[in-house]
Amino acid sequence: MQTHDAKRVEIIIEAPLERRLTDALRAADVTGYTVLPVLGGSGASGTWSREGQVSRASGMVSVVCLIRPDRLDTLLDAAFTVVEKHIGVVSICDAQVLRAERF
Amino acid sequence: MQTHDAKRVEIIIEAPLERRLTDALRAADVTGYTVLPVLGGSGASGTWSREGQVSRASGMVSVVCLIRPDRLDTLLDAAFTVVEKHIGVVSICDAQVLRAERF
Amino acid sequence: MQTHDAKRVEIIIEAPLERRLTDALRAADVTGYTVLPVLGGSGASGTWSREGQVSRASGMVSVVCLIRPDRLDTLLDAAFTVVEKHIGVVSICDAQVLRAERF
Amino acid sequence: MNEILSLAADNLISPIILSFVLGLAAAFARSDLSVPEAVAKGMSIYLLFAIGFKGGAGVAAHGVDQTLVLSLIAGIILSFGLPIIAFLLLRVLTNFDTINRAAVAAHYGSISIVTFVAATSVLDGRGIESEGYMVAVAAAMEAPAIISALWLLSRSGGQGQADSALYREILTNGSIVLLVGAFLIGGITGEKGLATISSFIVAPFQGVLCLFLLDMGLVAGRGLRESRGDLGLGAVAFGLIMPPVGAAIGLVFALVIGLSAGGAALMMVLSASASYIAVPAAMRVALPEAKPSIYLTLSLGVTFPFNLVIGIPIYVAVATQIIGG
Amino acid sequence: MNEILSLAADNLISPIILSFVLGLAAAFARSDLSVPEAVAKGMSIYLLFAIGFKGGAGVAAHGVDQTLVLSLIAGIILSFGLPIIAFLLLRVLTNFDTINRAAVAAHYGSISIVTFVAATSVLDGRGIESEGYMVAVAAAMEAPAIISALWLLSRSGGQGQADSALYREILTNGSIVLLVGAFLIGGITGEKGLATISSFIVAPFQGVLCLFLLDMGLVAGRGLRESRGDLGLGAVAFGLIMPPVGAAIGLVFALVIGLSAGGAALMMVLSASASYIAVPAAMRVALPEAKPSIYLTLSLGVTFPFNLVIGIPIYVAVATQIIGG
Amino acid sequence: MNEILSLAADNLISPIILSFVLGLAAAFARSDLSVPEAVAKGMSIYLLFAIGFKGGAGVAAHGVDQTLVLSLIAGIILSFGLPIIAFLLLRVLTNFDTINRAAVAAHYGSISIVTFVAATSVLDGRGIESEGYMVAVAAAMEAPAIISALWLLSRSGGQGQADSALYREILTNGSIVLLVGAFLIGGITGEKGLATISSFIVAPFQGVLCLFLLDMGLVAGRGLRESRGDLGLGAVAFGLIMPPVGAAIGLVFALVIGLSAGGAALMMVLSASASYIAVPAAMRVALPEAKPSIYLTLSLGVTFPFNLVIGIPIYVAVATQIIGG
Ligand SMILES: Nc1ncnc2c1ncn2[C@@H]1O[C@H](COP(=O)(O)O)[C@@H](O)[C@H]1O
Ligand SMILES: Nc1ncnc2c1ncn2[C@@H]1O[C@H](COP(=O)(O)O)[C@@H](O)[C@H]1O
Ligand SMILES: Nc1ncnc2c1ncn2[C@@H]1O[C@H](COP(=O)(O)O)[C@@H](O)[C@H]1O
Ligand code: NA
Ligand code: NA
Ligand code: NA
Repeated sequence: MQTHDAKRVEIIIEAPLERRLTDALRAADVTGYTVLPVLGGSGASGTWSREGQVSRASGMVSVVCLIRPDRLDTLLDAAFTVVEKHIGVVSICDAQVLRAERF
Repeated sequence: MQTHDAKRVEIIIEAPLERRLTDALRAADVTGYTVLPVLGGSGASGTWSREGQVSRASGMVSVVCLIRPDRLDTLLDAAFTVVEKHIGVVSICDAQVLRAERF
Repeated sequence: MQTHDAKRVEIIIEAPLERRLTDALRAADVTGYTVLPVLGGSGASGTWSREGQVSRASGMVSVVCLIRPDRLDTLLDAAFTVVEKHIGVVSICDAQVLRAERF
Repeated sequence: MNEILSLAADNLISPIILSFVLGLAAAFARSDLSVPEAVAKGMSIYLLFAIGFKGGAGVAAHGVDQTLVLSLIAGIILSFGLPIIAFLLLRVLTNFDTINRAAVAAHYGSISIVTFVAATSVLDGRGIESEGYMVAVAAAMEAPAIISALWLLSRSGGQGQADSALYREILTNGSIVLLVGAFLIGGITGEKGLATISSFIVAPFQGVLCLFLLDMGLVAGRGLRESRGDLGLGAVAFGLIMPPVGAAIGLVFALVIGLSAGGAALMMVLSASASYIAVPAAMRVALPEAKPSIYLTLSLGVTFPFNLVIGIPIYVAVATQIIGG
Repeated sequence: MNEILSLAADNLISPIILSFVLGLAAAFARSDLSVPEAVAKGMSIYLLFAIGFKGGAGVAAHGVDQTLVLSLIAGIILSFGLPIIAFLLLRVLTNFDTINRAAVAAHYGSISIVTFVAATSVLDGRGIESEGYMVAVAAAMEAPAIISALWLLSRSGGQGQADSALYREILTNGSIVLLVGAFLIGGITGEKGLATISSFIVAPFQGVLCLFLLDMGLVAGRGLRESRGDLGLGAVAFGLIMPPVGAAIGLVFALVIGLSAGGAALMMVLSASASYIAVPAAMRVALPEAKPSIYLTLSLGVTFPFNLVIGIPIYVAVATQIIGG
Repeated sequence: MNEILSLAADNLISPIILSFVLGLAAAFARSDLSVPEAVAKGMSIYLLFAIGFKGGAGVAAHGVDQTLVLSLIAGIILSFGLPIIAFLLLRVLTNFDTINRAAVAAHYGSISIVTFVAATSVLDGRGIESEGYMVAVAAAMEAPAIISALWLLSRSGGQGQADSALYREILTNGSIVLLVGAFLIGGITGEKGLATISSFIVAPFQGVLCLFLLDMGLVAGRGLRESRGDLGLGAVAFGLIMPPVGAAIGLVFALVIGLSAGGAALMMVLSASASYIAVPAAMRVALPEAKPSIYLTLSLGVTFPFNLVIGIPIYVAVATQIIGG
């Protein structure tokens, strides 16, 4: 089956910043992304869990973005403005996608 | 530690189609997959969120499938029959797995 | 934008083992990881779903870990002690990360 | 007329309507207020179980007569027939292609159970009795409209993705199964069963309905905000005209069958309301090219609020005026 | 006998049982009806809190006597002892290997709190009083069976993965902590505390139990469908024989201790029921090679329905017949 | 004094407090007991809706007077002013940098709605009336403290990330919108509206509060365990001293305005309590460098339990003593 090169970017970011991140992505014309829930995690600032939480304050979401390789830097620049000052983990994998016309 | 080549396929598909996708996978003898929830997203057809929704209509799930490289095309063919006419994003990454006998 | 080599490890493991896995990771000095919920799946031991479940017994979680390539084996060894005897799928992808100082 | 207006005003300032308005307002103000998906589903399970059970217990108390069978048949005919009217009306009022017209038509032939629930609570508030089996009629009206709409599409040369798996899914749809199941349980255990659990399914019912409508307001408001532009004036007009048209046809059936004033009002409500749970999911499978921003917004953003705020009091007033309450 | 049958029939057409049957039926019909995980957990928290609190308030009202201590000891002995009987019975009836036999045995020595809750609601319905501290006995019976089963396995040359972390987890298991904690709160705040929150934990209790059993029917039905073939006739026979055997032994203990008829019925129910929350999770850690499709299906798919529908009315009838209610 | 102690003891053995203690204990024992996030959010929606609605219905029943406006103004002044005191106190008691001091100060100027809810339930239990519009004051006090704290920081040469989007988010925050919305609905529909849904929002209220506090105990306990070491003795002292200081200032305002004893007690509670929902989320955006392990632990782990167990009965006692109940 015919596939096309793409990049898979995964941004794990604090939930209160989600809207800022997606606004920044859209402002950079990155309109395709998917948001996944996160249950908990651990990092330099300790361990956390969403269980029983009412506030969004202590929690993260994972934003997954498939994008054409030549658009990657635009995406990273946009994401970086939000992630820079905040807690967030950005990773990029090489990927292949079906139906490149969608990206 | 000894690892083995594999492909990691991620299919983000509309929730009402989930059963059709997994049925198609199993029909193609792809019996190993994991389904992750999705909170929301954005694409050509706009932005959506699962919050407060009762119907499965507007929502997606992410189906992750680790598979031997030589079985990839079988998987993609099976997935494509379902994804073709519907909204869905299919991406493939090169991966390594422990315990290849499981795949 | 400047990126750095890393490995993205994804461990899908039975929920009752989650604490054992993260304890093992921390014992191996792997303090950065994120836990994602899983809705259901299929494998050699059949199909399952979290819907309506009260017990954690039949359910899995996905632990995602970004790590420096040279630390990968430490992580895999730690994870393997837990995964070995139990149901669990471990996959590794090559990745790039922003802000390497965080890893 | 005057009386209708005063009833409408009365209806307007009930906690139920105002909760919906609060949800709408919060969504328009871009508040992050939201009800978790699991809680929304939990409330809908509660409402379906409660309304089904009470309907069944009502039948157990008053006995079954032939009107039940006639009402079920009427419901099925309406669900098959209303999409045809909707389909034609959409051709007149909008420039949607046949696929989108078929999708919308399926929604309006089917029913909205929350609109039904809100109507029963208005009837309760006015002390108007209704036939308990109307919940069974509601269940019977969920699915036929989908078949009807797909047939309309194929007649116009279009083609859906419907297969036997889809029909199976529609008929074993969770909300139908729960509604019918609870109706049967209520019918079997009767008044005695109702007494055991009435402090769960009767007493807090109105309050849960408030929170559920708050959530529906949030979802409807967000949908309206998102899909701004996808609906023209013609489409909005359809969303406001189709309910009274459906209600009028429902009333005729109710009169022919000989339903009570309450039952007739509910038959009108069922005919006037548009699905927003079962049919949208079926449409994603059967007509993936149809736009949710059209059918969902019309059903949830235009017709639902219209029925809730203006429609229901009118239907109740008309039914009681004609049949006598 | 006749009376027992009529009680069983009575039991059968209660909203609680029928809700469970509805769930089963929906699962078999492959309906997509489902209760969100969070809602199911929320309901189980509610039920544990309510039953624990009411038990504690009951003790506060009637005072503590030495029977409490004796009952706790009896419960612990039963939980240690019943797995031995189950282990032997499984060798006779099935060809499971020792690991699966040990895993199943652990489930049957432990208890199912929903079965207990359903039994208290049957007692309530018949106006039969029972000792409030039976919920403490229930809590005490959750864990010992696991130790016992692992010991049986090691005696047979097998080896589990149990470590001190596991024992810690079992003892601080959420359901035990909540049950015991609510029991203590009920005991400390007494009738006055109960009065403050009785419209939350008493009035809607039966209704919540209905929805919870609907969910359990769905889960049990899906499990039965999935694991078709993993259970032979012998295993099913075990799932039906072990409960009355356990109940009979529980009855003997109850008579020796001198429990009331209601208390004896509950002791029988605890002995007859099999865990499906705490023990399965412990088994995934301790005996990963044991098959959930065996132990979960037996516990939730065979024994639970048996106790719910047939077992409980029989145990209650026998206890009242022998002790006098 | 004696009376205060006996009231405190009374307060201590209420199901509400003990549920919180149970949650704390379970967390310290590392139990896996947990309330799903969706259920916790669902309960908080219920509590906000109920308390807002009842407040509004209370205003509808007793009418509006100028004290409402004065109380709102007082609340806003307090919310602006208390962070200044907190900021200074923190400089004396701790060695936190200005960013963390500003973040903590924002929390203490704002309010904790659950502390408020717990206080109203104590007042209810003692039959002490209070002004219904105090819930509006609570809403008014949520946000100003954030502005005040950011101003304090900028005066000390620091710099937050606050922008207009943040202020918009704070003002349209879900809990403020729901509280104010429900207050308005209660005010519009009045006693009649309350009657329709009182078996939902009044009867089970205390029970839901118990389970919610159980959850808060779990979250607070886990937070305390995680952040051991981040709080020094000085910080803990701040968490215990700031509430009575705030309460005293709140009392002065209440006396000047002429609130009833119940209203004064609530004003004290609002001033004494510290936010743990809205402000922490705002701080993640505005002051990402501030440590949640400091501000959340202080607010939820130190001040909340203090107010719940010791503070509220004292504030109520003092208010009734001075104003006369
Ligand atoms: N190396 C990592 N891999 C995956 N997730 C991480 C990693 N480091 C941090 N995270 C996530 O980011 C959150 C905040 O990280 P930190 O700021 O380091 O405490 C953690 O709780 C994790 O959810
Ligand atoms: N490039 C992308 N990367 C990640 N997810 C995407 C992408 N494009 C679409 N999606 C997901 O697929 C859904 C439907 O996409 P669309 O059909 O383009 O509206 C979106 O709401 C996203 O959840
Ligand atoms: N090849 C695979 N790809 C993704 N997930 C898998 C795969 N195999 C197994 N899993 C997950 O691991 C669980 C247990 O697998 P198994 O032990 O093979 O039944 C499954 O239910 C899936 O959630
Ligand atoms: Na209709
Ligand atoms: Na047992
Ligand atoms: Na305050």
